[in-house]
Amino acid sequence: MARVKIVRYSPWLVHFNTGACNGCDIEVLAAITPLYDPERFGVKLAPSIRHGDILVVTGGVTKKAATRLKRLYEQMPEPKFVVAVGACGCSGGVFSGSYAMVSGVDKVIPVDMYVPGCPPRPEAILHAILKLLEKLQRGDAPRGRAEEVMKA
Amino acid sequence: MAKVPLLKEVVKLIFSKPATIQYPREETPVEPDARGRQYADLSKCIGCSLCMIECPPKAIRMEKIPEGYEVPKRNARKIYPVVDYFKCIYCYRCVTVCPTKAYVVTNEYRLASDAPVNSRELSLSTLKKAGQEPSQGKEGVNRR
Amino acid sequence: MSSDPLEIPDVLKPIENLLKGVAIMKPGRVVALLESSDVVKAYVALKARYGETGLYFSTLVATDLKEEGKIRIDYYINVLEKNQYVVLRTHVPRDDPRIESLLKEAPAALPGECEAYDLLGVIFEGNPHLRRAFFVPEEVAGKGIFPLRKDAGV
Amino acid sequence: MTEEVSKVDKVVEIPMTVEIPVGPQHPAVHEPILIKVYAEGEYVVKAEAYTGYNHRGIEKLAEKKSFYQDIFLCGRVCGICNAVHADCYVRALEHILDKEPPPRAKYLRTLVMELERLHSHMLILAVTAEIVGFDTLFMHMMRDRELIMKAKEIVTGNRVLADYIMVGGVRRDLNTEKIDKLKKILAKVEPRIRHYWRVFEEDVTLNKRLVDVGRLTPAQVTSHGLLGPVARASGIATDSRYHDAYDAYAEVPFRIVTRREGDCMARSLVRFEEMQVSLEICRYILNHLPGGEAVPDERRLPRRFPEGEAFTTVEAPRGELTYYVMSKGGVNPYRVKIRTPSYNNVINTVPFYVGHTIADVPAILASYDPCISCMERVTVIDSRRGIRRKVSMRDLARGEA
Repeated sequence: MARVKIVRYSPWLVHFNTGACNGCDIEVLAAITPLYDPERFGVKLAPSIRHGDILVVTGGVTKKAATRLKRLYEQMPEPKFVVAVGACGCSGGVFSGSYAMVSGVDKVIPVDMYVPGCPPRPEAILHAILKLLEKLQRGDAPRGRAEEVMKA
Repeated sequence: MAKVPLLKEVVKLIFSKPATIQYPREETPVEPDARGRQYADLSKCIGCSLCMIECPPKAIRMEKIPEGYEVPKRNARKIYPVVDYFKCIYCYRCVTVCPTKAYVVTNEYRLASDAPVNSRELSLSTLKKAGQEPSQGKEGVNRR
Repeated sequence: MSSDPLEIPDVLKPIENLLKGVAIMKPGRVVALLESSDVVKAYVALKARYGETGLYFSTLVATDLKEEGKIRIDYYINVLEKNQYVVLRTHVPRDDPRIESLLKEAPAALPGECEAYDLLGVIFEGNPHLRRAFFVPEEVAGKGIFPLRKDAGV
Repeated sequence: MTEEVSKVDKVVEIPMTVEIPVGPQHPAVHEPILIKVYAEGEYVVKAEAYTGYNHRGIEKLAEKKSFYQDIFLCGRVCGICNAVHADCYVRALEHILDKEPPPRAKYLRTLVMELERLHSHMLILAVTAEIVGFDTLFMHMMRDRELIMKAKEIVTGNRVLADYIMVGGVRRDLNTEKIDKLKKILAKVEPRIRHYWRVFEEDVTLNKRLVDVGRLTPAQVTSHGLLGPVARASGIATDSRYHDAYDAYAEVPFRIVTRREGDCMARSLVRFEEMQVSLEICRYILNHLPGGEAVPDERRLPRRFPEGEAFTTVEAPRGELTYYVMSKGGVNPYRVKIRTPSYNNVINTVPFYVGHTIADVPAILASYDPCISCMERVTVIDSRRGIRRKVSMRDLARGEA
């Protein structure tokens, strides 16, 4: 729990595209630019997955990307949080039902916050991150970890 | 030579205000007709299911209107569309194909949540419960 | 659709002797029907006439025509000099789709050919880069399914 | 071959998720792609591309959905050039239906596509700046790009995915109030673009990293089917807006921008000049918007389509985009084939990395305008020691790998 507290002050984001149309990617990119400036909340893009606290996944998960996503998630240090961005990330969106898709991110890894929208506005992404920070303030454990504890 | 435009820019930027919008303390300017969440106004809906058929990501499901609501006579089958906001791509195809223009459109974009959200509550709030006034008047509603 | 030689548009003059028929596709694309063995010859003839920088290979479209038992392959070539699109259209049998690769003459055909092999199973002879799972997930490719065939069931 | 490999001492894998709109079934437009580069010392000796991470099975999905649902599906092939995709597909449908949109709708479509070109070019130029290590310029350009996103929001109702084009017209109209707002935004954007243009032309860092890097000859361009700004920077005047004269391009004055140098810098400068042209087109449209109806009643459009086929092209920001749509009657298309420009531009240019330094690879790749938001990390394999490590594209570009 102590580590969750530390993350609260300065969560670093890692952005990962699992098969998005780039609409969400450019909005995530726009969300870190001066107009929205999430560094006010200590949020910044981490250079590597091993430095990251929050994994921002854009796009529905394709079958080829699913294994990569899982591997990335395992490489993240604890505690880890996942934000699924966009309709495709939340549920597969317009691509669900294709032979190449696994659909939503939550089919592969546990997700802590969903951001619907196609694509969500940068403000909506900020809103989601703020909501996640609020959750941390309350001391909620990340979903991924809770499940692991249950399994053990 | 090359330094000149950059130098000018630097001086200008030192004296200018920051470009950042102080969200969430300050609202970001959103167009009033930006495509945000939409839901069906059940006093107009006739339960024809056209929006469900046309929806590209199949985000709309038709559900039975629960007991205790005054359903308009035109809606003979007593069903209404529920939009799954996690699946919805906000293309507004449902809004434009609706034969009775029953959809209420808003520019609400703050939908982030950790559990599924849909339009059930919003749609049902447009109907009178037996003997009550309908609880209308959500934020930023503009009708088409 | 007609094979009347009088109707052959100017742009197809260099491959006049190879034509089996001419048609027009909307909006105003000239379609040249060819034997599958003549496609490379036709491309070479067009290139000889319009020059290396006078045309480029744009798109390769393969379509599964299940009812006719054929796979149709269209090569879209943009002739810059005439400002016109030429379509070289040919058919190969569906149960043994083989055609000579255009790769030597037009390196631009590489992604199109790889894609047509991966999604429809058309074999382009002479293209060393063909492999399954170029685009299709291994799970589907492993079962030998070509997703764009009408009976793929995916 | 074996001799060559034994000399290789460093293998660099770039799983950059470059977004190639690889088109086949089309993976999304921007596909994460893996380019493996084999290097000898600092120099690249061999390069290979691996794709498929973003293959979403769109062409198959399009056969399962109805003609109208596919308009929104096609818009989501690529988030950055979505209106262009939708326009290309919708025009194919209109050719099958023998329907002509009203002139006002044609102008509005053109306006949205030009706004899209503006924001796409600004994005890629900003990313180019970031990749060569000029972060400040990246931030400034992204800030001013927000103005254009605002303009798109005013016209279409969404910042990125327009969903604006419908068979027989567009889905929203402009009123005078909105036109005034748009004009103000364009007036604000223009001096900024000129400023950045000058920075690109004169800045020492950018010149050192971009001039004479990744040179392509006109013959290489045509034989490898390269499109858009990449082709035009090598002197090949290919532009679908001129070839096909679709929508309002037959009436709106514009010019094809070409340069002769064919290097990364030329591609960037072509993009700047095209932005200038786009601004002029936008202004012309706002001043000369024809009257009349533009929005069709979507409830009255025909549900069933006649038999037919159509092949349409459109000049996307990255080059010529083609759609082939075949209908056998009924409510679903029989075949939809999408060939996106990055598909050609990224896969076909892989051999041209040979001979450049590793640090140039990202800069060259960026100049082809793949979708960069996905270029994330690369793996460096030191084949002598057999160690793999992952580094970011930016570190690689700065020679820190």
